[in-house]
Amino acid sequence: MATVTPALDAHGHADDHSHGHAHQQSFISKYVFSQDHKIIGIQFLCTTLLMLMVGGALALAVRWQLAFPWQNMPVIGQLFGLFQTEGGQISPEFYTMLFTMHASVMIFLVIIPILAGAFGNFLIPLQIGCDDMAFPILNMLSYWFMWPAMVCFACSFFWAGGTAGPGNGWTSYPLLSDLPQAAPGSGAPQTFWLFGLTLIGVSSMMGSVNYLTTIINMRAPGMTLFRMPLTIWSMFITAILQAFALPVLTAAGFMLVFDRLGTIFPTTIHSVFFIPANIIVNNAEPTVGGGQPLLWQHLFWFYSHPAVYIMLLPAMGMVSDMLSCMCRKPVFGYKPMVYSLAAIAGLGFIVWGHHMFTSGMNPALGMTFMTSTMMIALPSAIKTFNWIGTMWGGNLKFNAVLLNCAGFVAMFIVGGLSGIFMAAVPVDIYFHDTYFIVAHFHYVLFGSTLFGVFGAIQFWFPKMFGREMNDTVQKWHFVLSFIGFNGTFFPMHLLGIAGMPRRYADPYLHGYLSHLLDMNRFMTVSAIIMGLAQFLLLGNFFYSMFRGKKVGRNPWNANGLEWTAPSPPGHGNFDIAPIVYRGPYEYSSPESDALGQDYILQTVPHVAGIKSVAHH
Amino acid sequence: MNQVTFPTTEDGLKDFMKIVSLFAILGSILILPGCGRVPDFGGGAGVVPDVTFVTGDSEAAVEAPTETNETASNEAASSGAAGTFSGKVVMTGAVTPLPPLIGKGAEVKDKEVCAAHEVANEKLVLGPGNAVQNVFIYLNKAPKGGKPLEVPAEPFLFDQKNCQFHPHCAIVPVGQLVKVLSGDPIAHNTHTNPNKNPSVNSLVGANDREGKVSFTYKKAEPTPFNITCDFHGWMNARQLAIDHPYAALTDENGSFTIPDLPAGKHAFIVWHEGADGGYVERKFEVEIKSGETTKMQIDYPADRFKL
Amino acid sequence: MKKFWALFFFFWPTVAIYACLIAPSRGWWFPGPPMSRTGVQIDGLFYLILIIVTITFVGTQYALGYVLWKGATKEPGSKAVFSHGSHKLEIMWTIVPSFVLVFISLSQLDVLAEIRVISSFPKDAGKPATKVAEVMARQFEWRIRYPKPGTELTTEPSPEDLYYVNELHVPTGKPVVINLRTQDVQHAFFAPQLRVKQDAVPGLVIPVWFDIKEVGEYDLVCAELCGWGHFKMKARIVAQSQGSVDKYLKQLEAEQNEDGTKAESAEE
Amino acid sequence: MSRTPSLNLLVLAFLLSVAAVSGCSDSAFNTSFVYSAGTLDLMPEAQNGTKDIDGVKALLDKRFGDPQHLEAWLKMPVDFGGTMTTVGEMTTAENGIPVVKLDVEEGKSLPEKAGSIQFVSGACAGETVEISGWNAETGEATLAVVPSQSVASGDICFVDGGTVIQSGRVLYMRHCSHCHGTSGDGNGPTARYLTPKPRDYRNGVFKFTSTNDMSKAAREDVLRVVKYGIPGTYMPSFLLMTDEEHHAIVEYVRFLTLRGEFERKLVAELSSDYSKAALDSRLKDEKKADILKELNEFLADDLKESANSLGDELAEIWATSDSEGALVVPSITRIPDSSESRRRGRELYLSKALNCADCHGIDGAGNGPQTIAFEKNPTTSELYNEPGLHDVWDNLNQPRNLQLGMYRGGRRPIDLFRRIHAGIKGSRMPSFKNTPHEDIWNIVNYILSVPFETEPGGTGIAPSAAAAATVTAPPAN
Repeated sequence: MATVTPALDAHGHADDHSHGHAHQQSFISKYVFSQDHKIIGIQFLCTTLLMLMVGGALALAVRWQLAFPWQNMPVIGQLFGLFQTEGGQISPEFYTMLFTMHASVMIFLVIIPILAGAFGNFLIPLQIGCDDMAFPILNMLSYWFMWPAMVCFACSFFWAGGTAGPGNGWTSYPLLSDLPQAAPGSGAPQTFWLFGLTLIGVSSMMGSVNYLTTIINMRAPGMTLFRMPLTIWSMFITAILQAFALPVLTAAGFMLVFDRLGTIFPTTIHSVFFIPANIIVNNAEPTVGGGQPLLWQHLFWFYSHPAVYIMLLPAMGMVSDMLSCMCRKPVFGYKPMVYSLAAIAGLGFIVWGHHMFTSGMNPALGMTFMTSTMMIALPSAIKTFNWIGTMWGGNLKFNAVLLNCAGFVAMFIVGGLSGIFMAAVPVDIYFHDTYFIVAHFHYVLFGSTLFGVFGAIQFWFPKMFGREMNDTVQKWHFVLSFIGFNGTFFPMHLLGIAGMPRRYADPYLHGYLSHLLDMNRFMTVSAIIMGLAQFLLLGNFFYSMFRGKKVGRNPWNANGLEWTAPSPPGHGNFDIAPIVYRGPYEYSSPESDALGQDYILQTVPHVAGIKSVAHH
Repeated sequence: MNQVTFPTTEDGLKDFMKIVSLFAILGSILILPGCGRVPDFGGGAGVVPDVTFVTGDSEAAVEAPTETNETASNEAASSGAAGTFSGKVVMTGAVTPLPPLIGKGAEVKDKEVCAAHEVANEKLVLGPGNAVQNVFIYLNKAPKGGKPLEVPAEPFLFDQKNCQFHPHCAIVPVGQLVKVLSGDPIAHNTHTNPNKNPSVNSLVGANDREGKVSFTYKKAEPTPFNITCDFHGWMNARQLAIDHPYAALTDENGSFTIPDLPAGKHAFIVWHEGADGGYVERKFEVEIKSGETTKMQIDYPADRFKL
Repeated sequence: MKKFWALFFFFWPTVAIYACLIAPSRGWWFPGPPMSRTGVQIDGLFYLILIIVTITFVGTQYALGYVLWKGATKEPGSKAVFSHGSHKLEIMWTIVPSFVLVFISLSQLDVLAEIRVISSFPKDAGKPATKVAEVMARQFEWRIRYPKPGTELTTEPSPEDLYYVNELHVPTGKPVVINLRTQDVQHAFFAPQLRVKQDAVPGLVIPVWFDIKEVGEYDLVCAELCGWGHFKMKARIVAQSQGSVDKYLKQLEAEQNEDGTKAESAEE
Repeated sequence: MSRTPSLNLLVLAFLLSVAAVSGCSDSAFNTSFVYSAGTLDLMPEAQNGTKDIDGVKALLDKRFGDPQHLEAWLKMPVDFGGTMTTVGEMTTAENGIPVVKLDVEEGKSLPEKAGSIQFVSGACAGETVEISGWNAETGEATLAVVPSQSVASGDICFVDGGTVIQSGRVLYMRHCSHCHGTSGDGNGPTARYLTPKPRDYRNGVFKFTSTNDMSKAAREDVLRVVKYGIPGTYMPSFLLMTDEEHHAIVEYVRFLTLRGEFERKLVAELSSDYSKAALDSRLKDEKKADILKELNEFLADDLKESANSLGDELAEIWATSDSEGALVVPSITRIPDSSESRRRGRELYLSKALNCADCHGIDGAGNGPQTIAFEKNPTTSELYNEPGLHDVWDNLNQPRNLQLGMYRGGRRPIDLFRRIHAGIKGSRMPSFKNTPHEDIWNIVNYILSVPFETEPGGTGIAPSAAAAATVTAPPAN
């Protein structure tokens, strides 16, 4: 009994001796090159939040061009002093670089690292009740490998004075990305970009190996697989996805690099994996080779489609945790949630072809990919229904965490449903590479994942810093982001239906699109609102880090193991090695009633004794 | 039973964050009118420029040129006071004559024609006592009281033989017909690179003796310009188009004569293709006395010559 | 305040649906009715999916709003329902969607086959549809190559071919095939009003067929990022009667063999 | 103490929105025309002149203005838009508002609608006045306001002047400037990635013209390039613009070209004596003060005069180039395309008398001996760094590979005839105007058959179409 009291203490005061091990560490080894999963997680979090703002700025520049084509660009136009004699207008090739880098930054430097890197690192050991990751040094490296990657991206973007940079889209299809003369920035910048990509791959690969090992081997006694929080399940499955999909991308990346080096060392390295013969680009000599550009698309999407789920599953898991806590109610259908996660991951490997319906791929393949893609909507649907089921009849706490989770569900529904249009090949033939696609994946990646992340940041903030974030500001942030987001991206569906192709610097050249200018202006304004709103998050984040209200171990009165540790947990996390007696979602259960509260920590042993004590 | 307590915020924090968030909206709303006025943007494609019509020239300026010409000719008619300027150009310092461009039978393009004879390097042609041939001596502007230019009726024949232009250097009055001939059984193309006149780039057929290619210079050139044949990179010639009679080219003895100069001070340009930057002298001051011949030697320091 | 948030989640899907409802009247919808047979089919399938999706959207979004509303109106201190879920429900909402999804995907197959499978390309009066032209995409324009009138289109150029740029003339009322290829990087042949889209892949010659119902001019744009000038690839498909197409080609042939002296004599 | 971070955040948000808004202010990023390298090589005094004496820059700007305020120099052969009229008589309506009777020269007609008139000559030259009432038949314009000065009859004024050049500027900035540059210097932001480089109009040279070798480009030629693009380069086709748009762009290109060429001519007047280099060498035996005095005199009278005569010259050559006379017209119709004619064509192609193979190679692959020879820059007579032929823009400019079947100046027989007859201006391709037209036609027939030869450098007899694969599969050189 006595042993569990500190863990029970709802407004618990962090005990000093829990920090015992931390004393002899120097600042560097403690906060910079730290091997402590918590510090690494927080490092990931801060880095990715910073990158989020960078990617956002790039996005706003793109929006600017679409709303005010060929007008001088504020902020960024002035920052780089671009094209003075052109009146500071964005030049078309710079536009291609803007959207390319926006996607690259957001996908590889924000969403993937913030989920797996930040929350995966911080939560896995805490939630499965071990003192650290299986391979702390590997863990540290996985963070520090992000930096060379960022340097590479920076090089590729600022090569030749800020207006170079890969302009081939984040998918960088050959030949555009393969022949240096094919496009501005297809030279050195594209190579840098590919190296950056590879380094990111290395970083996530280190991470996923670590997560897998830790989750399999280091769970606390009693933490059976089906007692794991869904966060852990999602991280586990994500790690599997990464471990299997990444090598393909890395291989493809190197094939492309070799093709490209061919133009530099024609005699030594001269592969032509993706280069067909007799292609004349930019007045250069006709190409020699018998390569096939479609090969890249297959390899790339074999990674990048699973990658979409890498960017989504962890958010799903975390949202399940937060929802059940904020509704004071068990997750509705825990096992179906787990199975559907697994199903999504499994199917995720056999649907990549739906990115290539118009690519001239064999129609028979198209049919199979269509069916598998349709099927992947099923587990997603199940999860959605379960989330709603979780909220149903719950004792809802209307704070920003709940709102962000509800936002997540709402946006995920839209993203999921719009996906069905694209899964159907004939309809996709029309929608392929229009703004409908853009709308779809922004609803999934921003609408779902980021709103989930916004919630998660606030939810686990107390565990990270021992202080809480300001809820009012988070609500403001939520409502502004939500309105701004929908204002920006919902109209994109309509643009797509109107047939507006992606990646057009000036769609209004074309008669059938010219009337869409006003709508684009509206979207840009919404985007600016959304962008400014993010300053609230940052402000609140850093303000609360130092000035937020101090809280105890379990401010949310949640069940998970992490809440039995001090806030913030010292080196080694738990002051008593936790023993797990039940699943993480036993809110408002009879047992908890017995304790006279609506939650019961996983570590509380269900001995009859407790009940009897309660009865006296 | 202990209720779950959710965070309550200190007021200070609360209202400051409210201000900021209001600001987020305000800022973005500011941007709307700011950028709504698309046509008013500085630069960019949207601006409709305003157009003002200009005649460009003030009346005085328009008449000016004709007027001066008249005066020039009038005075020339009236004033008889004129003298002659003659002399020779000599290269001073250590001089090494240039080797021929192409030796007899050398391995060059169209050797059967171009290497049939030795092709001398005419960039520097020296006469006895290091006298320099092909030096241009001229006034850059018609002097007050000078004679008008009389344009010879017969055309100036510009020949080429054995992949070499003949003559290598020439002074061509503005308005005189230039006929390009060829004595070679192969094609040449005559490519002029003047500064003020339009450039000619025309094929000269094999053994073209009647000069199908012909042209005239409409404007005086500040300096002699280069004429090349793109088929035979080594071929080049120099010509000076000029609109007054006061110009001379040194002969094989390096000597020259410019007659009928109005009395008074004159500043001659002394120009040679080998000289660094072209000019041997930018302003060679000469005092011309009426009825006399002013003889002078112009020194051409060897170190000014650049290969 | 709780109620406000619940209403907020009722409110936004309502706005979204309203936006979609007024969209067609505002021109935020398809660029005109489908002008080809496959276009009609594609639109049909789109509306089929749209209906299913709209029902699901409304259902789920309002369900979300509803549970939030219930939570908001719950009197404070009351206990949450303790439930780990329901098997019946799980099975129900697994079976139903799977049927719907399978139905959707099956409904697509024949149209897909007709559009893409070469063996099932439509016949024109028994014979395979005529290849009217080769469309060669390049950065950043569409180069069109017609066969000399009265001859067949050869895969590789022949001396007498007729060339034009950014304007493709095709006969109406019957299926026609074009050879789609690219001179440099990947492009995509996208005719919005015809609902036709096909990538032009370097190294491949891809036949694309469509039939245009009405005489008129239809946009032709590029839908695959092909470099900085991607958006500049503005072209049009001119659908005419067979007669006027022949006339056009005759005239094009005349222009192509223009030797500069006819114009002269015409003036004199 | 809980205020300090809040203040920082406020400042941040404030700066952000201010930056955003300031980006939209009218003054930011005014577009400007750049001056040519030649101008910038002149000694500063020559560029800028003095307070009351115009330097090169002032002389240029007064006649062409800047992208926000274009000057329409009347003598330039450019259709600036609007109708030129002369004031007949000026009456005053009872309400004191003046009514101007405008006469248009014969042949021209007054526009249906009119919004404003701009006086070009007379007391209120340069003044633009709104029109409240307009009668297209009589040409009576009721002015909305009273002009500042008195309007005398005979004053020249434009009705709705400058409309064409305005829309030309707008279209140019949207479609062209990112490659060709705001000032037509072929140096826009995109240009650096392109081969061949976008045309620099300022030499007044256009390569592919229908006019004879000594003429400039006709409007028609520029129009053809805009409409059909240049195969094998990044110049795309702008076919789908309206005729008005095409016209506006062509006129604006002419405007930029004339501006550039006028600048070059001004510089040519000064460069030999007043360039920075000349100054250095002159300072050896002259005093700076004397040079400046001399310069100012030169600027004050000589250059001021020549500015006008130069303008006239320009106007004349560009106007005549646009006339029938300048057009290259074959004296005989095309020789029918026969194997005999092609064989003859190939003989001529290889003959020493015409030397085609020197550059284009014996099998037409554009790899003749000249392409590996180092050549001199004709003006500086210094060797170029890389072997091969160079154009007047000093760009490497290799002869066309005739096997590709890509004809930049157009693929019609007449186009090829003109390429040969007039040469390619600005490039090393000379004019063959003295070659008999019959021979030229034979060569044209041969060249058109090259892509379809069975084996490279063959007899030029076209095989059956099936064997024509050489178009897309030329032998890699």
